[in-house]
Amino acid sequence: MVQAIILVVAQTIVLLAVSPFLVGLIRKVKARLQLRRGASVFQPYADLAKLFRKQPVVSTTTSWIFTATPYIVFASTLTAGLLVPIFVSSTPLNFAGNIIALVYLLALGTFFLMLAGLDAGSAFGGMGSSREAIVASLTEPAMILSIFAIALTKGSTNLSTIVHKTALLEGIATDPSPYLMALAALFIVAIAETGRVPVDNPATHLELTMIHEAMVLEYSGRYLALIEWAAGLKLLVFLTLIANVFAPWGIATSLEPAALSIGLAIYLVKVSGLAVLFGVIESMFAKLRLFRVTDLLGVAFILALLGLVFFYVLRG
Amino acid sequence: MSWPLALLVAAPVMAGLGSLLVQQRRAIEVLQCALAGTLLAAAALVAGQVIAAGEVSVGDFLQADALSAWLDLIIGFVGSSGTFYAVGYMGEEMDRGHLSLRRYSQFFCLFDLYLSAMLLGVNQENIAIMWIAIEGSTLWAALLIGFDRSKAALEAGWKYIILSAVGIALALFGTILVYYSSEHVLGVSSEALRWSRLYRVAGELDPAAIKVAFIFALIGYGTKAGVAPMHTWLPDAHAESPTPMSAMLSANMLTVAVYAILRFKAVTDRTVGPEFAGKLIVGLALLSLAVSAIFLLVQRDYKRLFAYSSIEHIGIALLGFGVGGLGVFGGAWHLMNHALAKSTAFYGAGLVFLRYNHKSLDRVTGLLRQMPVAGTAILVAGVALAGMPPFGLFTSEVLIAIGAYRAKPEVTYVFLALLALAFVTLLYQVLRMTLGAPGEAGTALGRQCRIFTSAAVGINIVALGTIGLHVPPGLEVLLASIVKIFGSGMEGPR
Amino acid sequence: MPLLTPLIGSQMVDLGSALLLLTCFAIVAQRRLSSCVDLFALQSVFLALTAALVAFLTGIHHIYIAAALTIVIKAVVIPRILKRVIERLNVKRELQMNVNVPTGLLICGALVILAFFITQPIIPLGFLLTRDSLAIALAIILIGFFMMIARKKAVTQVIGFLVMENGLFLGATAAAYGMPLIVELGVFFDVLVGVLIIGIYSHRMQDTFDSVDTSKLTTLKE
Amino acid sequence: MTILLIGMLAIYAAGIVLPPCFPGRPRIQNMTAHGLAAGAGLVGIVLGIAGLLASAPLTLSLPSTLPFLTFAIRLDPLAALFVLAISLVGLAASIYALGYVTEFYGRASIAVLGALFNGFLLAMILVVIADNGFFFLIVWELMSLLSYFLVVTEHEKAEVRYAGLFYLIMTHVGTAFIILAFLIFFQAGGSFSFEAFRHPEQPLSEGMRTLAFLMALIGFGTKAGIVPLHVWLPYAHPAAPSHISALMSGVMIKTAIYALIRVYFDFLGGQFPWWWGFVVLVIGAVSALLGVMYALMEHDLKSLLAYHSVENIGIILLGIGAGMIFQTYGLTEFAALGLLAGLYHTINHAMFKALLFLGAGSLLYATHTRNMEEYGGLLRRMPWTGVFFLIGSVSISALPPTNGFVSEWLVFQSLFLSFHIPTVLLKLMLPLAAAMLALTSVLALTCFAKAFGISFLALPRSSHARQAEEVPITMRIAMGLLAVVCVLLGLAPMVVVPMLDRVVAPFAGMSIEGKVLALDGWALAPVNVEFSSLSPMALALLLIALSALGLLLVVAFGGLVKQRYYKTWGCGINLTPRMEYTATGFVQPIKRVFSTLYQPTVKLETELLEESRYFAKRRRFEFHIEPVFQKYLYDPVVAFFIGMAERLRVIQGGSLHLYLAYIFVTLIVLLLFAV
Repeated sequence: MVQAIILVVAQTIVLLAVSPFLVGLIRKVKARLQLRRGASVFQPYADLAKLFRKQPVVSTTTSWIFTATPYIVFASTLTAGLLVPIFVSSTPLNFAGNIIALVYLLALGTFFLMLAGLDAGSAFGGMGSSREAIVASLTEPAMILSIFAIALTKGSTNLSTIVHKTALLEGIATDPSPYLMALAALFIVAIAETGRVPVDNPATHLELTMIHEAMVLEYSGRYLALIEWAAGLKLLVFLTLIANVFAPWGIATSLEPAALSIGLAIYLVKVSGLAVLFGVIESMFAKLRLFRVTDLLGVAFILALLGLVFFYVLRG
Repeated sequence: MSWPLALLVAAPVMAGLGSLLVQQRRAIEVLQCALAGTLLAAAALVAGQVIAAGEVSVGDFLQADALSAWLDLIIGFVGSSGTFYAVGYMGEEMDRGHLSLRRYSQFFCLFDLYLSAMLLGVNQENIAIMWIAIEGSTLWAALLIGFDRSKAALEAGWKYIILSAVGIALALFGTILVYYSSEHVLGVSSEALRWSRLYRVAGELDPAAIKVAFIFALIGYGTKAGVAPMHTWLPDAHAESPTPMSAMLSANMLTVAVYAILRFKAVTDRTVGPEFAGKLIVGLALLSLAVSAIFLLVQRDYKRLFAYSSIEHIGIALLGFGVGGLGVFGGAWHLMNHALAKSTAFYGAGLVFLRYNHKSLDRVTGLLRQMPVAGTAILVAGVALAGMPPFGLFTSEVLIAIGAYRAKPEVTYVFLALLALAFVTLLYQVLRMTLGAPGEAGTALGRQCRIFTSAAVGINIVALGTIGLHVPPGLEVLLASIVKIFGSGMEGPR
Repeated sequence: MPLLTPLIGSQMVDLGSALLLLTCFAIVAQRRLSSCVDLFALQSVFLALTAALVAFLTGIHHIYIAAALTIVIKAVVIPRILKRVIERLNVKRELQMNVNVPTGLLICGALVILAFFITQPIIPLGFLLTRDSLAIALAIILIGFFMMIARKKAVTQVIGFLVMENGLFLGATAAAYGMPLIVELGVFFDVLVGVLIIGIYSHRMQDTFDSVDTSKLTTLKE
Repeated sequence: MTILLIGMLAIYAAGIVLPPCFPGRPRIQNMTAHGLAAGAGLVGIVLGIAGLLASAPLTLSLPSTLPFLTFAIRLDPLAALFVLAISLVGLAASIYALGYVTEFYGRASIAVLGALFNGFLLAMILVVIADNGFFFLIVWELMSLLSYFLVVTEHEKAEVRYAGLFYLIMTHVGTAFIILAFLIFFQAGGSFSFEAFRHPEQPLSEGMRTLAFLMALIGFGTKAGIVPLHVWLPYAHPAAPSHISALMSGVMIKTAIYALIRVYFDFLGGQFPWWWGFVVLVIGAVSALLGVMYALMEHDLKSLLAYHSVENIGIILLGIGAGMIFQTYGLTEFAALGLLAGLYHTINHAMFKALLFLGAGSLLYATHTRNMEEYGGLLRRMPWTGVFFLIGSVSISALPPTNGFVSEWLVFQSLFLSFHIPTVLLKLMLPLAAAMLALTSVLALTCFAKAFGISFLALPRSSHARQAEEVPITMRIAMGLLAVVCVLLGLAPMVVVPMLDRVVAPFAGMSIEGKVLALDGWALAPVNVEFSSLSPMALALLLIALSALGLLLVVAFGGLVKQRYYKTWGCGINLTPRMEYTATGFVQPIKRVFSTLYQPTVKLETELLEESRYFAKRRRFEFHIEPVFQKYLYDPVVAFFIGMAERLRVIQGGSLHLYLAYIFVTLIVLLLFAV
């Protein structure tokens, strides 16, 4: 019991600590690829600290939803994060919810962000919310299917179980094709959900292009801080998902200190690697028009479906 | 010797001639109200006696078995409420100066004679005298339909008299044929025309003759019952005759014609088996349903609307009798409920007509707000006629569906489909009339008219509601013995 | 009576019935209203004679009464009424019909055959004496019915109806040896009242439409 | 228990009879009618729970004088569950009505309204406890009729009359199919008692069973509002007074679900060919998706909710359909799970849909309009209603840890178990259904982000909204009650699941309570902990704790700096409601993406200034979406019948000779061919 609590706290701390770093890392990579030196990878920490100290300005038109949202988003994203095994394969919160719960927890955050976007009453917020809506609604089916494709191979929808089994089997159990399909799908989903190029651009503030940024346009001070942090967390959650579900090697399957430390180290390497990959992709592609995004997500859906088909066809 | 039976048949005659003689409004009103009471009481008593004794008679002249008693109840009840209504309605016409005292008393004379003719017809064992009585009712009806001397009324009356005269003539030939084939068995005497005798010896009658006889009877009385394709006079007559008469036409006369058909069917079934008559009746019944459903859809006149609904319901009842077995129960039950509901509907329609002085369906809306009594009458009757619980027509229709399903499932499919169509078309119009905001103002009704008509409507609705979901104990016995008359239905092994 | 054996008797009844049928055809062919009425009267006379003959042969006496009534009502009273109506309406002849005369006659022929065909299985049942008259009665009924469809004037329709009635009566007396008296009387009464009512109606129609061409009565329809 | 039952029925009956006894005293009529209804509701709740816990079903029977009709009542767990749901919603609706009905004083007869209200509730209760086919048909039709009259309470409005008529016609046609289905059972059983339906004398042939299945599906599907038989629903539910809409959407359409389960799992004994379940599954998926799609395009709040009823019925059918498929392949425990999931969602939907309709009613009460574009900023003016509506929205959007999420999660699980099925087609179809369900639920989320956001947030968009005030206490109590129930249903599966298990067990032939609940009830783990698990309570606690953590971080890193209030930046102009995003604008992207379904027609009229063609004086924009089903499915049928009737008018041509000819020809034909 005590052990479980310790693990949970540790996982919380890791998530909170690592997420800004990844944001910084991606920015750095992009800067480099654009031949700029760019800010330090630890800049996001400074930003957060600053934002927490700044005086927040709240629109007079808003209701309590506006001020409550940051906390809800923060909490829901973090909860989602706690359901994913990061450096220990068997998370104590395994029982609290499976991967569907994770998806819907993220949806909870999205829902309140949309409300907040509408609450300020400016056109930008509404625009952001409505765009977020279409993106979310197209990602979700693809996500469910891809997850299911993976769940099948392990006969479980509990992340921890999946990861644990995969890790113990030292590699991919069955033939790789369903996995690859699902991986590709989940990758696209991750890009969309975390609001990255080519779907969304976290760096822009042009009303023509922005989605996530438009929703949170009215936020400032500590509220913005919480939301930024939540965004970082969401990114981390998805990277972790990809890393640990598809390549859980090195994750601690037991609770020896050695295993734990190794697991943590390898985990950091893995997510950093993925972050770099994200950065590269962001620099390679141009942002798509909103109504082209649908095609991309359609591809994701088809991939996930193919993964499923392959699984059954190959298994017979 | 049963006094109530004699009274039942004689009272209308006396009242009618009385009102022709006294020529004085108050007196006529009193007379008619007395008549209404008498009819109700007498019918009830007759029914009671029949329930107790199974069969009652007045010497050689009047006999009543369960089926007759059933008809007595229907005619007696609706007749009495109709008399109330007529007092109110014709009184209003008179107050408005559309009617001289002479014609007023003439109307009631004819009205009562018409009632007694029907009552004579249904309490008669001798099928030839039954024919005479029904022919008599036809003739009185002809005069009543043309009573208001407008062109339309004349036309309707003319069509009615010609068509039903022809029909009734064919029925007579049917009767003659029965006699022709029965006199070998029963001898050349009026015994050979007694229904109960025929029923007993039906087995020995000549099938071929009986078949032809039944066809003639079916078409002949079917014409009077408004069975398609012989129904064509019905909408005109119902629409153009004075409303109290319209109510009596569809509540009583059609029922009596059905009764006549049933008498023949009972004998035919025993002679040639139920399939023969059953098939014919079911076919015509379904045709009637189809025709009525279609014409309900394109109605522009609210009295014609209810007229077509009568065709529909007569069809339903006949279907029940045609399939036999449980259908017979349903059919009889349907006839009674329909009589109540349809007369209620016409009472309402009459009030509307008195107020607006036109029959155009499109111009009538918001009755519930403007004329609560008429609105309620039409709404309740409409819902009942559409076949919705808690009214008996729903239960009877379900029972008939059951009977039909046992006999021939495919009949049930057609039946339910047509029912649904008729439901839609009727309720569409009825709801349009009753709901919504009132249209034109019209002329308000006099106090006396309101009292009498409301009384009539009230009686009917109460009755309709009380017998909706359960058969009163006594009637149960009647229904049971009616079902026994027809033996097993089409589905039953013989 | 020796010279009137049942065989001859039945021959004679058949003859009477045949005459009735003949008059039917005559009426169908006839355009002049007044002569239609006359022919009807004639038919009624034949009918009465046939009935009387049957009564005589079978010794059922109340048929005499029926025969007498026929003479009185159908051969005298009703033709009178009709004549008066015709004079009052001053329509002498009927020019256009729904079915022209030759076709009409052909159809009537067909109807006669039909009648025989239908009554075929029933006839053996009948009394030796009056067998075939049932078929003829049916034929007359159908022809009368057909007349009501074919003719347009109210009067001719009435005549058609009366022809039907004659057919019925023939059926009742000749074929079935007469209905019980009470029935006969009732039937007669009804026929009389019916004709009276029809007469009333045609009067009123004359007043309101100043014509009795019933094909004009088409205002009541869907 | 018998006492409870009789008592409840008696109180409802009193509620029908008493109100008209106080003519001209609307307040007293209101009190008596809805007070009694509330009392009966309370009794009903107790009865329902008792019925669920009872060891043997409670049966009562009253003979009738009509053949085959007995007023038989049977309260088995399935019936008890629905009695419970109906009574709960009924209680809330009655309390709500106490306040809401004051709107109608003088406009409609409160006595009639109240009597009908009680009658409607009574009819629904009887529908679910009836134990005789004939009796069932009677109360079923009564339920339709009474609800019709409630729908047309405001019958001065043409659209209300249209809605009512449409509803009445559809439901009656549905009843015709139900009658046919029952006749099939009757033919085999020789009696209308459900017992005979269950164990017929001679077993039904395969063809007959299939026929019964289809008839029941069409007949009850019409009432439930499955696509494409749903068209009446978005008209009728909004037209009714809101507490009635709550009853109709919340529980009336559920009686159809009850009947479907009764017929399929009880009468047909849960023996199906695989394609039955497949059909139900597909219908469910399509209904769910199309329902929410059309809901998105609605800006009349109540129509929007009505379309969501279609969606949720779809979700319920997904669960049941999955259950049927598993049943076919003898995977009993999964079958039980699917059924349980469906029932769980049925109950949840009853609660939150009723809550939402009551909320919509409060908005209507406060603003006198149903058009969302005229709301806005109401959360500040109507805080309570706002909170309750938010809870409803979160539940219907299936967001954790609410009840909507729990049941939808269970449906997902039962769909995911498809890999146990032998046939590949179904293996693939069920996950696809799951994907459609995912799409559905996220669209629902969007829809309620719109509904809540546009209605309650930002600036008031009209004078109506500006003058809005919080609704009376009774209405708030009612909504609060349902909101609490929603939360509890979500957090306490350990209470709900065993009850549902008692309902399902008889049909599945096994109890799966132990298989669904884990960690002594604190978590759901359908079929085994390995496969999947969910603990709403844990999630709830986590969410709270971590929000607290967020606050803690805030304090830790910056201290609670005092926040400044300032008006929203409107690009340099003062912000006006006209600048806000409209509901129409909000869903525009979705409309565009799915334009193939909506086939939107956009009309833009621009009136330019005389001086220059670059400045518009006035712009008028309107867009409509194609009501596909009505246009291509229903209108043609109506047109056909009317056209046919018009053409057949000649039959009644008015010519006497023609009429005579009819009789003549009939005579000849019959003589020639019938003899």
